[in-house]
Amino acid sequence: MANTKSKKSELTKEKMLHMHRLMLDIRNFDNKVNRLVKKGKIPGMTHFSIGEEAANVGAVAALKTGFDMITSNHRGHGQSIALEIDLNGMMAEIMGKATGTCKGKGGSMHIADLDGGNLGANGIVGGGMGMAIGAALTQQMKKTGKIVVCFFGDGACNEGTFHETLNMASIWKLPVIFYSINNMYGISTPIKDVINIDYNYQRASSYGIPGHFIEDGNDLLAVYNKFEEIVKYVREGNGPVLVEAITYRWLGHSTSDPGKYRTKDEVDEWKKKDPIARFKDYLIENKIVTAQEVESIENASADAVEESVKFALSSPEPTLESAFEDIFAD
Amino acid sequence: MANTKSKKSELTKEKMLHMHRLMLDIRNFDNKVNRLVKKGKIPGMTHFSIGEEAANVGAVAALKTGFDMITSNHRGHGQSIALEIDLNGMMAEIMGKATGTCKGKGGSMHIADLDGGNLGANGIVGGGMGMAIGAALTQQMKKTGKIVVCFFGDGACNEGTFHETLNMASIWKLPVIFYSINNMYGISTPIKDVINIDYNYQRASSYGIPGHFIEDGNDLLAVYNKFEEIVKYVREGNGPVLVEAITYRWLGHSTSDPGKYRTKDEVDEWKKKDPIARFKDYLIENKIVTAQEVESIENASADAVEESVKFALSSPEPTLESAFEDIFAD
Amino acid sequence: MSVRDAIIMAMSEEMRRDENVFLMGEDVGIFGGDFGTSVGMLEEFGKERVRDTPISENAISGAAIGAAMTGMRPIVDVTFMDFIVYMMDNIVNQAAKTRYMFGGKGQIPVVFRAAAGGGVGSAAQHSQSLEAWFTHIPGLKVIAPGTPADVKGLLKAAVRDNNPVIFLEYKAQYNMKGEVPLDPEFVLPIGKADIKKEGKDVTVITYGRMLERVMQAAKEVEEAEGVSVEVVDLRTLAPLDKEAVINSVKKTGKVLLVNDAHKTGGFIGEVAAMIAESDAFDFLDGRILRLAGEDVPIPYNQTLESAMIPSVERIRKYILKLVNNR
Amino acid sequence: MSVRDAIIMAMSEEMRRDENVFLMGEDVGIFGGDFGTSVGMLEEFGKERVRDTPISENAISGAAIGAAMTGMRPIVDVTFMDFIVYMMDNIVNQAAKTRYMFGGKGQIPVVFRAAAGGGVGSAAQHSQSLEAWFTHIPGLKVIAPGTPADVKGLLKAAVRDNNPVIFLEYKAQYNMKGEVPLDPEFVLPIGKADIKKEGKDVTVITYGRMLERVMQAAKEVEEAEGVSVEVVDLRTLAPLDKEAVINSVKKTGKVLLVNDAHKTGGFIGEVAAMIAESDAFDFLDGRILRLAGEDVPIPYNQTLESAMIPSVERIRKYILKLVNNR
Ligand SMILES: Cc1ncc(C[n+]2csc(CCOP(=O)(O)OP(=O)(O)O)c2C)c(N)n1
Ligand SMILES: Cc1ncc(C[n+]2csc(CCOP(=O)(O)OP(=O)(O)O)c2C)c(N)n1
Ligand SMILES: [Mg+2]
Ligand SMILES: [Mg+2]
Repeated sequence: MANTKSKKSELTKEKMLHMHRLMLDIRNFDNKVNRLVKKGKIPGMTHFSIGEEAANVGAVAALKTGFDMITSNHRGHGQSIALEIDLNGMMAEIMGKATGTCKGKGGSMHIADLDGGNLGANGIVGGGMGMAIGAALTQQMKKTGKIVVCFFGDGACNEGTFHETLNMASIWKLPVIFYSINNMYGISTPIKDVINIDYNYQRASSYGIPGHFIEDGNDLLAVYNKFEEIVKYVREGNGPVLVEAITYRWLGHSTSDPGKYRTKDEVDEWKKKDPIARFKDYLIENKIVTAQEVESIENASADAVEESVKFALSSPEPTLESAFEDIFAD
Repeated sequence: MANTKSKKSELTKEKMLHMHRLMLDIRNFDNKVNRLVKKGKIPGMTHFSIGEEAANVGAVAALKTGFDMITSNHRGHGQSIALEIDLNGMMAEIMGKATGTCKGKGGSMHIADLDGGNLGANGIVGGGMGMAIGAALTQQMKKTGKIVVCFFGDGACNEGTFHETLNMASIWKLPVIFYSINNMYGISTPIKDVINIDYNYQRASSYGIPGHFIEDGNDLLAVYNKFEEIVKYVREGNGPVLVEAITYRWLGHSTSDPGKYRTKDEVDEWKKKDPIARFKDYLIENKIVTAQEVESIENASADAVEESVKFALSSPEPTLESAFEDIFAD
Repeated sequence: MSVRDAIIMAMSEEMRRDENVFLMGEDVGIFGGDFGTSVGMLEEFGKERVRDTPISENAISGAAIGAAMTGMRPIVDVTFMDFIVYMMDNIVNQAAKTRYMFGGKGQIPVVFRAAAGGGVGSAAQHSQSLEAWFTHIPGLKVIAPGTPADVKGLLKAAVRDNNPVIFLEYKAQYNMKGEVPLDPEFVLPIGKADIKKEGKDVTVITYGRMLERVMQAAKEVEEAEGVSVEVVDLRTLAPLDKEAVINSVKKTGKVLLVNDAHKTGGFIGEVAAMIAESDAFDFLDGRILRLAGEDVPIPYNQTLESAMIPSVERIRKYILKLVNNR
Repeated sequence: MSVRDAIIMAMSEEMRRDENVFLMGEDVGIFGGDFGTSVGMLEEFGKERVRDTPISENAISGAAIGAAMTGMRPIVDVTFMDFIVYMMDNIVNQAAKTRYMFGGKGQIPVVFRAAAGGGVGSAAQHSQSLEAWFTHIPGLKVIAPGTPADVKGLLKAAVRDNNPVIFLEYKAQYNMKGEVPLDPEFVLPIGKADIKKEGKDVTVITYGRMLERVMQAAKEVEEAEGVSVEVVDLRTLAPLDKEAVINSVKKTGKVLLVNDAHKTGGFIGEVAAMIAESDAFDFLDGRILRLAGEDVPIPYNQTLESAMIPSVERIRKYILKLVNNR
């Protein structure tokens, strides 16, 4: 049972395989990083996207890659990879190497890919929301036709910046999609304990904008289809939208999280809703691809991640002088 | 025509006369301050409550004076007077005298009356909202039975603190009434240009709390009756409420305001809805009081304000040393 | 020309020159800015480029930064500097650090124009000079000019700079008058102090609002007591023109620093410390004196308020104290 | 006992002593705090007094202040000090100024516990030491202890103080161990520096995270080179114990100041300026040296990160530089 409620997709086989590959990349990449953290090869705080692959890939896949833009947050691996960042550079960055996306100065929480349209992960909850509306303002003023997707969590919806930026985007009709990935917790805090409504997407009404709900954010095509519709609406100049997708993070909040705030049962229940396994089943059951084809991209993905680790491990450390560079633009 | 839609009030005559007196005090006090500003006797920025008397007095009158609490904002004269602050001290404060409510150190934007339950005006838009929920938290933790009314403007509803404090108050069921006095402008900016919904009270839905609307905030009894109902609800432990009343400020935003953003016609139209004249008519037409009785409190009010000016003018300036005092509590 | 008009001229010239430059903030449009610093600009540039905002300082600063990252060059009217409290994440955690965190990618050309200081009877929440918060943060430039010409030349430089700039204006000095070059290419260098007056007996280092008083005091002690005062106007606080400071101190051996911000933790403390650790120390012939705003919230009463900020008279006294070795 | 346990002990003791004291912040409850500084407290004190909040720093700080004004004594776990950007209005414009603006009425007994500094590989937005922002604001007390015992004694003092206190903890030092008095009445005075080591050749002034390294460096130069170092641990930055600083400088004539915050505008600059304008100046026999965090956003790479903060080795070098008059 493919366990997806989505209507049969009109997507090309290539696109679907590509999306599957990106989900695999996220999964493989983060599993790898997690192992490297445990081995002490990676410092600092790393937040994983495992379990949330469909919510990320489905959204980004509805954009014009390399044209539209996103802002990301602390849990940004999934978004970066969905936007097809160079995995070698990203892995090297997380290992703090000179060849990293940010020359080893940013790390997991600051992965950016300005050329690819990713205006950056962010260590501050809500920190990317202002940037997102500003980037959207530029597109509007310059009439580029580009749109911006602003990624954030469920917990971030209680930051004041959520309120201010949604309102400003609304009154200015900015081409921005506010996208809350609801994994049900902000660190240890259940979202239901910190809002007094069912879902944050309902707050769209405070700003006179549409609020959309993706009940099953682990259903890749459900996410994709909803985003396709929203992207069209926003690109046509109708102003911003707030959308929320339900999903779950399989791992702890960050690298060290005893996880006392949720039960093993709950986690296991969600693992059964694995977005990747489900999409694989869908592809095969609907005879869109063969098991061999899937297997081959599974291998390719695993290899690419292995490759990125090799690249990162063999990359040089940044020089001491480099710490003093890149503060100011000329 | 008394031009009030309110049901005939069950208030005592004394209470009604008292409310009328407080509205007169606000009017007289601010008119006086305005004249003193023009004469150069008062520095700084002063924000007037003229035109908004009913919206202030009607709300405060539903509280237990000297028991419940309020937080106020830059346009706080009306609230302070409604809470029966000592007019002499307030006038002296605005003139910067040693005998002022704040020893001349706070001025118009920082009038406070802690004993009277006024936790203070505030120079920062939204600045009092955090304090309001904190004060309410104390009442809840200490089970005092007191409630807090948090006053702010229409423009303040776009500050992030609005969002954060309403949400926190809601999830904690704090005994606080968020009260937006909508005079249709934030300085020069029409509220309709900076929100994309009709009214801010509608935002209550984002926090799962009741939103109330007082369409005619110049109708004293309408304000009072609505507040009576809300105060009861909040005092019973049902959590916070957001309420909005429509009114209008007759004068400029602050002491120097060329007023280019609104027409004379608009201002004149609103002056016809004078809350004081209307309540006076109501009192007399319904034979609650005689014209003489009203006249006598009119005189008393004018006298009290005159008296406050005399008091203030004859009060000493604060000493230089006093500037260095009162920073820290022991 | 007044400081106010110099600001309007600087912004207008830059907006004519570069279509990416625009102004945003509360009441910058028909109201012409809380301090009248955009009067007439709505008429020339329209609502898109003279952009009124909601009362949402966080969103204002965030939108400005995002627009700057993607090709625009916004100028933000913060109005009272005290309200910058609501912009701290965007300025400090985002704008100042983004380029560095991204390994040198991206740039954020944005100017935050903030009206600092007291002197208008607006009490503690409307009178702060908070430049020291920003000089402490790598990645920000901080400018605090003290004459109408410097305001024009440096505001234009700020707009043309590719980095986030905190630009201090002084609400007490919007009406201050002075000569202002009309040349639209009159741009002053960021990071260069200006010796506003040469002298040989004593160095007074200052910036922003206090420059006017320092100049007056310098003139007075020179005329009355024959003391030759060198006035170093820092103009740019970050980056700081250390060389100009050190050279002047070496020359006179006596130094007084003046700012209107609270003394403790104020920016002149940093300059004093910089001198005390530099080779200029060896040339010092007396303590490094500071004269600054008192360490109290600004009181409302205007007599008290004035007394909290260095006056011409006190500056004069301190200069003489220095010259007479206390 | 570790710093972490000292914090838990201090808070728990105060909460047992006074029912008005409570703890609030993100994930202070079942999670036990981002840095484990409230582990076990939910179990003892319950949800009301170990109060998890939404991710709403503005509301958290505002609620704390309002509760403090009306009779409670909240402790706020800010977690990473960098997030204090969202609390600036409540701390600076409200808590610090309210009593003054109200002419001496009301008081705001609230403690903001903020985890400062780098050292854990969390990059530029999670590594700042921002104490200088707060020492600049009259009305705030700022405390930055460097040993487990001082953490306990001063945190208890902060809770008992009737004013807003910014209390710095160092994320790199939560596991640092030391003796801690178990007496629940062990409370240290706010505003008193502590001479952590007497010496006669040179004074090193520091606080917070750097104390440990300064002590180590002092020990090393003493053993290896026979230099007698006096270590002045400020502990409280505001109010500053000027007397202790000045006396030590007078005694040794040589002074080095060390902090981990960015050098430009860092708090030791203020202390340097204070010395340079005091009568201790006349006792100085050499420049006032500063050693501080570099003026760059903290990089992620841990080798670079470490290099941005004064090391024992560099402190040692600076001490020797002073002793040998460079
Ligand atoms: C302003 C700010 N406050 C707090 C934090 C600490 N923090 C990091 S992630 C996080 C939880 C965020 O929850 P959510 O938005 O739901 O995202 P998720 O981690 O669940 O993906 C918190 C509180 C932060 N980084 N920034
Ligand atoms: C944080 C902050 N931003 C801006 C201001 C400047 N300001 C003072 S009053 C005001 C308008 C407030 O509008 P509203 O809330 O509707 O209150 P009203 O003045 O209309 O009563 C503004 C923008 C301020 N004092 N504080
Ligand atoms: Mg979450
Ligand atoms: Mg209004």
